[in-house]
Amino acid sequence: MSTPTDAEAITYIRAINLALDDALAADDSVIVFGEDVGIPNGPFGASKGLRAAYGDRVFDTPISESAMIGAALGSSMAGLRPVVEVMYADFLLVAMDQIVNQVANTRYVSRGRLTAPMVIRTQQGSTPGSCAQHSQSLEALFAHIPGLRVAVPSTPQDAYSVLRGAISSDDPVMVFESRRLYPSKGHVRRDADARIGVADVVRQGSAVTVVTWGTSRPLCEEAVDSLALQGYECELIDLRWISPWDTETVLASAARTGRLVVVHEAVRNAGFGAEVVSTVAESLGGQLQACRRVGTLASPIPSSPVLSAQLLPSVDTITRAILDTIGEK
Amino acid sequence: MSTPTDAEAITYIRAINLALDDALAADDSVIVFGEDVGIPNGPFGASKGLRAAYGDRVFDTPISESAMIGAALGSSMAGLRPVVEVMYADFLLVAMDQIVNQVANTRYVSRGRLTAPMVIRTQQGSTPGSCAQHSQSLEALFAHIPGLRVAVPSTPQDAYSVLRGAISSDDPVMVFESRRLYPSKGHVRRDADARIGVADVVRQGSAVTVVTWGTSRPLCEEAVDSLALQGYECELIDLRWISPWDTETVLASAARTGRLVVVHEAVRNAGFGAEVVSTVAESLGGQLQACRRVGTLASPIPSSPVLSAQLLPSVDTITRAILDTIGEK
Amino acid sequence: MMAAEVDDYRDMLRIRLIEEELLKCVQDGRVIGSAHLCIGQEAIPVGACRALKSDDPVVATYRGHGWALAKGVPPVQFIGEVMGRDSTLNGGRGGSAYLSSPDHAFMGENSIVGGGLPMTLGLAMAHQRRATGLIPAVSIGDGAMNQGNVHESLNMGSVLGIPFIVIVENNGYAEMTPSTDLTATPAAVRAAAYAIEAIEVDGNSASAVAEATRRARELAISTQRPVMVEAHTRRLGGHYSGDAQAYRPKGELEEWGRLDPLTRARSLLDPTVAEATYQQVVAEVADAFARAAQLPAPLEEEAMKHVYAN
Amino acid sequence: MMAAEVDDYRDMLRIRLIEEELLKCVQDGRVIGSAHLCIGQEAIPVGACRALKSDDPVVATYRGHGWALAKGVPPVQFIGEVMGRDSTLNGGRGGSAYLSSPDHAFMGENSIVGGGLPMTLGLAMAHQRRATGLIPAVSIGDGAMNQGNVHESLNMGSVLGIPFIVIVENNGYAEMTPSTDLTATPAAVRAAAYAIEAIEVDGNSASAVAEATRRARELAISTQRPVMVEAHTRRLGGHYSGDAQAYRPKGELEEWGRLDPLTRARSLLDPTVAEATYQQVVAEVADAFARAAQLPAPLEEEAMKHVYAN
Ligand SMILES: Cc1ncc(C[n+]2csc(CCOP(=O)(O)OP(=O)(O)O)c2C)c(N)n1
Ligand SMILES: Cc1ncc(C[n+]2csc(CCOP(=O)(O)OP(=O)(O)O)c2C)c(N)n1
Ligand SMILES: [Mg+2]
Ligand SMILES: [Mg+2]
Repeated sequence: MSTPTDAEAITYIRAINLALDDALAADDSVIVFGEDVGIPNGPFGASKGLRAAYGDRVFDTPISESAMIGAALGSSMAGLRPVVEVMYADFLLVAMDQIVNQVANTRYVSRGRLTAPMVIRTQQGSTPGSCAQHSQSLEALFAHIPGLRVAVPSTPQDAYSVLRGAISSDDPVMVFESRRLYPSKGHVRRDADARIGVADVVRQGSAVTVVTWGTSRPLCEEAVDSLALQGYECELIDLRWISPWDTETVLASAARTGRLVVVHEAVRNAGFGAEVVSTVAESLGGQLQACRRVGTLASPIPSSPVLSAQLLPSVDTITRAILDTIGEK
Repeated sequence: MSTPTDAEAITYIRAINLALDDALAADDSVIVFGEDVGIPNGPFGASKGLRAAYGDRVFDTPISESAMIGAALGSSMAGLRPVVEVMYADFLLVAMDQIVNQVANTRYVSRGRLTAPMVIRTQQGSTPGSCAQHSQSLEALFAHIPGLRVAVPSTPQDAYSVLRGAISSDDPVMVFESRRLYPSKGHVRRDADARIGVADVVRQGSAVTVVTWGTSRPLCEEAVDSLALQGYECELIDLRWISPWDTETVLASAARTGRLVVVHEAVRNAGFGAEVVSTVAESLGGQLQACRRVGTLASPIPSSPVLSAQLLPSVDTITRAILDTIGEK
Repeated sequence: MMAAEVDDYRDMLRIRLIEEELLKCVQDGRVIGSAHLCIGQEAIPVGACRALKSDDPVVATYRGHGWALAKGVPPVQFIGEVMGRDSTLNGGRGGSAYLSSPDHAFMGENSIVGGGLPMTLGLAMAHQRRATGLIPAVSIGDGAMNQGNVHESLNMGSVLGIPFIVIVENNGYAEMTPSTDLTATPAAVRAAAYAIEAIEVDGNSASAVAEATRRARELAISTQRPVMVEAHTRRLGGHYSGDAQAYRPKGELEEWGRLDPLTRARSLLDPTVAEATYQQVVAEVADAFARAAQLPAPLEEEAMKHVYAN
Repeated sequence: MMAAEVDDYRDMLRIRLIEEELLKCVQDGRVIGSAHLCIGQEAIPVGACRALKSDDPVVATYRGHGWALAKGVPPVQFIGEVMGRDSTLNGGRGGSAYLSSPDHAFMGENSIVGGGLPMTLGLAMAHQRRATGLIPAVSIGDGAMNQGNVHESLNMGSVLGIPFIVIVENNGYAEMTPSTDLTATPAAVRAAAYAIEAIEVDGNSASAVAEATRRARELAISTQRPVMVEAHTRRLGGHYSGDAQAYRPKGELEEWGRLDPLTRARSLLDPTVAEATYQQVVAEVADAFARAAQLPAPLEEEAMKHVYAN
């Protein structure tokens, strides 16, 4: 396959494709599978060309997510490094036992004698017209489970680096990609830092700390950039990983600003934003002068974009939350 | 069946049994089913005598939790009020799609034309020797899902009232009981307030607000009572319900005390305690002088009680967290 | 007999023309999102709903437009729902892939493969206990036979003695992969694993499907168990509206097209009657789209309603 | 032949005596928690492991003590693990119901019904790709046949051509409910739904199980698919250590007891050899318990180790 030069901007989905390609080339023990992943090149094209290039190391499976996750688990226990694709995060739910009761316990219960160096790739979030069963952002459910690593990349570079880092990791990693951002473009350096759990400080500022990840990052950039024009300098941090997450960077920033806004597309209530706010509140006590969470309102996502727009985070709701924290003393 | 007089103390599990009995007697549309629920009287005795009393309205199912939840969903859509028992909360995970993608969406997506007035009863928590797949406290996963109601009762009275309230509710309710507390005794008034989402203020005090639910309540009582002897008057609130939860009571208390400790047995990281802390922090801003969460450390639960004791909340860790918040200015 | 054949043709044609227009709507932006069309499979919902009682509850998949229409959901409201309007179905909440209309005993599409089976078991449980005499039916794809929830529901229905009908629409593909690559044995063979009856039928003939469903309904009642109907058909379009179908073997679409159930249904009719029917449905569908387009947009302030009872 | 029969008796007896003592341990508090014993089913793990290669990975259920011991896990460490000591297996993390010993190709018990099937498929996938020549085996109960993950794994193994062995221990019960009330058809009948071979065997004869497993292993290799062994047996104790078994029909235990595989195995031996073997195992087991009791308690400061790689 032709590979992009570092100077060329590529799409998020192409960055995933490239990461899989590079991982397959680098390590014989990597296998890639899922529904329509092999011969049809992947439902979203993530595995385009890989079957042709790597033969049966890239293959299709029946619509059986529990068996798929188990296949990844067992093969990782026996020396392979499987990357299994689950088409939509919503479908993780049919395989939840395998992820939580099986994969996550492997290393701990065996005292490190068994390991599960596997990756579950999926994509999530609402796109206009997608129904309640194809729109959820579910990362919080997995961040609560000890033994799992969870990443939520939002740029082509991070999509590439996170996936390479995930495949090299000796722990099971769940990568939540963003379907909405698949067509977005950016430069990808294949030798960029792929360390797990390191946040990206997207903008520096002293007025307020804004923490985000995944699909919400572009909205936050827009909000923060337009507030900058109004003289409010916000610090914008993209966590990239929520398990583990970069508490150090966030705490240091919040200690400086005393104000915190956390933004994610997942339902606000009991979302991972609560963990970020709580961690900061526990650490800063009364020094945390104001905080807000922005997330999807507590509702399933309706298909109609007119309705879903009322529920999902927007540049507007993010901007208001930021101004709210600045207004408060 | 013989029914206890209000003066007689009964066990938590007997209170559940009584609630099921009373609900079956009160409403013909109630059915009760699950694994070993009918003829064997329930794995923990929750349905003792009910098969004999109510015939095939109480019945056994195969070990097929997805089909069980679906059976409850469909029958509730068609006019019944099913109560399905899932033996351990850990097993909810094999039926997660049915709960999240099916049950929770029913009312919203149909715009209220279809409803799912069903109850999922389960029990959770660690008991000495129980393995990682039989020890988890999973309420946070469900509190994140719009459309579901979630209760975590901790006393015989609450076990009774919550279950009656759940069965009368027109929404799907998940009741997380506590296996460890099944033998604990208390008085049960069958006409007690069964309103959904109302917290119980267990102790009043002005030094710090302690919020808890489920298996952790007795530990909190012990900690708070011994601190009272040292002159620290803590306000102890048992939420009973975490979806919806009694934000009003908690916010009012925290506004008075300026200090908050949240205690639950679920893993601390991304647990529902984070939602409670965040909600209070958002509301009080810098007035929240100190807060702490106590929960299970981020690890699967080992079978050995020597090890699990290192991970689970204890009177000691709760006491220290409370003193920490008091020590902070 | 002639009347039934005209009805079949008309009802199938209505589905076909509505879906063809919906495909255009997706392409030109009148429908936001995607759609999973049942083009080539219309004989199954039309035939099955002919045999079911009108109150028999039906559960379908994301490929459920034909089922909704065959259950009698009014086209204007149906189209409005797919278009994300404030329809009387779900007011735009369901959309193409997850709509329902309990007024027409259409209990809903389902966008989780196999996800509707467990709820159908439950519907059947309630109708049996309430002695309504109704028999629920659920449609799934051939690929869904490999989902755990389908397996669990069929076994549970069998051992608990719950009558319902499972219609497996074997259309040759699961998304972009040929079904035979995914499933060890055909659906009808699997019925034996659940000790339930199975009927195989030519899914491109509405009358054959109706007859099979009638038998299935009787068997469900007499055996008090689930009954399976495996309807053999061909998906004549993409998996969804945006599917370029590059995976199709050359010539397949042409060959399968010759089995188009609509062509066959039309060939059974007197040409004059056929043409008159055709023109009538064309006009009816055009009118339905025109009226659906007039339906108001959903009210923004309603977005948070009905998450809970109150 | 005599030697094999002595071995069978000895290995089954070791499991039996260890479990009988463990039951006492649960009752007197030396084991904290509960235990799911395989009393009456010992011939299955002993027979099967005789036929498997010693490196063939094995996955079991919570009722897996027999499998661990039959795979050669040292009794002292095994007992220590169940007692929650700092054993070389899992240092008390696994306990009775979730222990593993990869050194002995014992990949672990599983406390989720059917939960070990998908991982066995994966183990088999890796061994096939790595051409190790090893064939993984998984044991499940009859009740587990109704879990979705079992269905999915058998189909996927069949269509992808992955060889492994599923041993279904049909012991008459799922917890407190007779299996026949729960499962529409016996396991062996279901094999046809996955186009895989099934072998039924008397699960109370170690030699019969060994022979069946040997055939299954050959079939797995020659067909490159999963193969099922349905072993008919009887659970001679409670579902778990605290089970009062009130649900048992009167006389059942007595009747089933007459089929006790240990009685049968002993009857095949010369009485003197049998008694000598018996005494030897009694002494061995007593010694193992004594030594297990000496194992240190787990180190508190280790409780948080191995959640992640580092
Ligand atoms: C649990 C789950 N896994 C995967 C998908 C994605 N998906 C949607 S349709 C489909 C193919 C289904 O094939 P089949 O059952 O034959 O039905 P058909 O689309 O052919 O009507 C897949 C894999 C899904 N919706 N749900
Ligand atoms: C998913 C799941 N559901 C329920 C249980 C509770 N449970 C443990 S063992 C058991 C019975 C299993 O019966 P069977 O498969 O026949 O195995 P046996 O215990 O007879 O060996 C049940 C229901 C569980 N562990 N996991
Ligand atoms: Mg299909
Ligand atoms: Mg059994």
